[in-house]
Amino acid sequence: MEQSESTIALTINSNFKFTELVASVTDNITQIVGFAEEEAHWISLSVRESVINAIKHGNKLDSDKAVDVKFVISEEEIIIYVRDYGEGFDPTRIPDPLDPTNLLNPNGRGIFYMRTFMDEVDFSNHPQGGTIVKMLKKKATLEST
Amino acid sequence: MEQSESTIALTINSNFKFTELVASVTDNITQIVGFAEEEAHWISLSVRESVINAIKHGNKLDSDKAVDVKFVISEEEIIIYVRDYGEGFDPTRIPDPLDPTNLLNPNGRGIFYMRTFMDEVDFSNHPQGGTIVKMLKKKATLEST
Amino acid sequence: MSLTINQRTVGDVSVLDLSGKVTIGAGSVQLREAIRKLIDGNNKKILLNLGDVSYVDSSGIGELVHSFTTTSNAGGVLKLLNLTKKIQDLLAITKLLTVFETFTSEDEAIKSFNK
Amino acid sequence: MSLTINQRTVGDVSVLDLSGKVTIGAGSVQLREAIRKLIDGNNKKILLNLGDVSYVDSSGIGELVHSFTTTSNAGGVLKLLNLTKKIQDLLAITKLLTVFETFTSEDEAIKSFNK
Ligand SMILES: Nc1ncnc2c1ncn2[C@@H]1O[C@H](COP(=O)(O)OP(=O)(O)O)[C@@H](O)[C@H]1O
Ligand SMILES: Nc1ncnc2c1ncn2[C@@H]1O[C@H](COP(=O)(O)OP(=O)(O)O)[C@@H](O)[C@H]1O
Repeated sequence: MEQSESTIALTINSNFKFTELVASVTDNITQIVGFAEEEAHWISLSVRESVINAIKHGNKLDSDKAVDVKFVISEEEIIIYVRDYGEGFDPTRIPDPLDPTNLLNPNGRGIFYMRTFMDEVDFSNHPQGGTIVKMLKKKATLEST
Repeated sequence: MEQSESTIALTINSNFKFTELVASVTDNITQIVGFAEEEAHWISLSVRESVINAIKHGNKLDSDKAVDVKFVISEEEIIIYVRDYGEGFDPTRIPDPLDPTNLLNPNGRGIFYMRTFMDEVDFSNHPQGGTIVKMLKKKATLEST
Repeated sequence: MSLTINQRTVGDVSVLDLSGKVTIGAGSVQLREAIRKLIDGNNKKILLNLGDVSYVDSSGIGELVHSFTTTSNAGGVLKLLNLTKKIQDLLAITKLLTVFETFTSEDEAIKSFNK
Repeated sequence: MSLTINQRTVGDVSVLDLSGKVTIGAGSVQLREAIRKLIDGNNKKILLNLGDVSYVDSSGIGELVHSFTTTSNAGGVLKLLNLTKKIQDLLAITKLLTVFETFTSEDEAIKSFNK
């Protein structure tokens, strides 16, 4: 049963110096929702990865372009949307980091980590251009009565 | 000489539980700008006061109403805008907390602190309703060559 | 995160050791209840030790004022111990250092109640 | 905030004690330079002590991989010491524990270079 839903929206310019800020907002929010320390850590990592991708691959480091991060929280889950203003990409066509030929590639693990740590990761194209990453994580529920 | 300007925008619902989050974003940003610890503390206090006013007096604790906080930063200064969706008020008609008859009033010091710690504090009405508080603080400059 | 209040008695003075934040929300309510209980129990010499208070905003200052007037109105006396630099600043700016008696030594604070 | 790298020599092994964050930005550059210098100075037995690394993201993991391949390509050997639980997880998930030799004891790590 959802008691109440809140939305927190955060917009930054495309500069890596703001990734700590987004991570710290994420930590604050996961604490409000009540995620355990380890879950919170991986959520924050996933947000960080997607914001870095938005800055680097989406907005191509053009600091005039914004990255919009939206957090929708309830008692049981957090949904995070990360939007950039880039050209978009096809997430089904990125290399598999577990493929032996990619194992020693210094790049290409971000989305894989996001998919590992979050319950849901979806990519879509914004009608006005740019990529939207949607990530959902449910709180671990205690199986006690 | 301004090297570059960045804008960070943050929107929360009207719930006091988000004031820590706004304060922590503020701390992050003042650190990026390079404010000294004590200046940063008072900036964060001023932001906290104005956000609490926006939630309490502006939006009257209606959690469906948003508070929009915008930070515009450059190398030398920070400008913070806090907007609520309330009915507005006349800032020239608030009681003076230093008046002996008000000294023991538990309320009425927030705006006074904001005006003390920030270089500029302006109140205006948003054309679509609500109050906008604008606060500006310049970085202390070293008088050395 | 919020406020922890530890209560001790030194002679006939009740000392409240505050640690954490006194801001809007939890901190204020707890302080209000602690003061109320002391007064209801006829303990009217109250010393607030603020040495471990990490953050105070205008609501927190208002709460100190509220504690002061509640105690005074009940015929008691409330004093402050170990102001941090920042609390000192906030009180000074709003002329509240003229209202509160403040101390940096617990011994002297305790003695002052029975002068 | 960012990364601090302290360098020591134990026998013929160069130990880099990392402390702080290895994420996009400063941390990566510093690590890259430290490895480059060692290899240029013909120090090709390198042990990275990660015990005090507080945060690593995919860029940080990528940087460890980069350090490994740079060293290997120069005919050297790079091993890892004191993985935190979280680094261990990140390496395991991406099958990198099969690539890196890792140790929980510095003694054993050092000895392993000369077996
Ligand atoms: N927001 C985005 N916009 C455009 N391309 C993206 C975006 N996010 C990811 N990509 C593409 O997907 C690839 C894989 O991303 P990721 O797994 O995070 O690894 P890395 O960023 O290290 O390359 C990127 O190299 C890039 O080509
Ligand atoms: N955003 C706002 N919208 C409407 N009224 C406001 C707003 N901010 C302040 N006020 C008015 O100004 C008064 C003084 O505010 P302040 O100095 O912060 O003290 P306090 O909030 O403790 O009353 C408030 O009591 C309220 O009437």
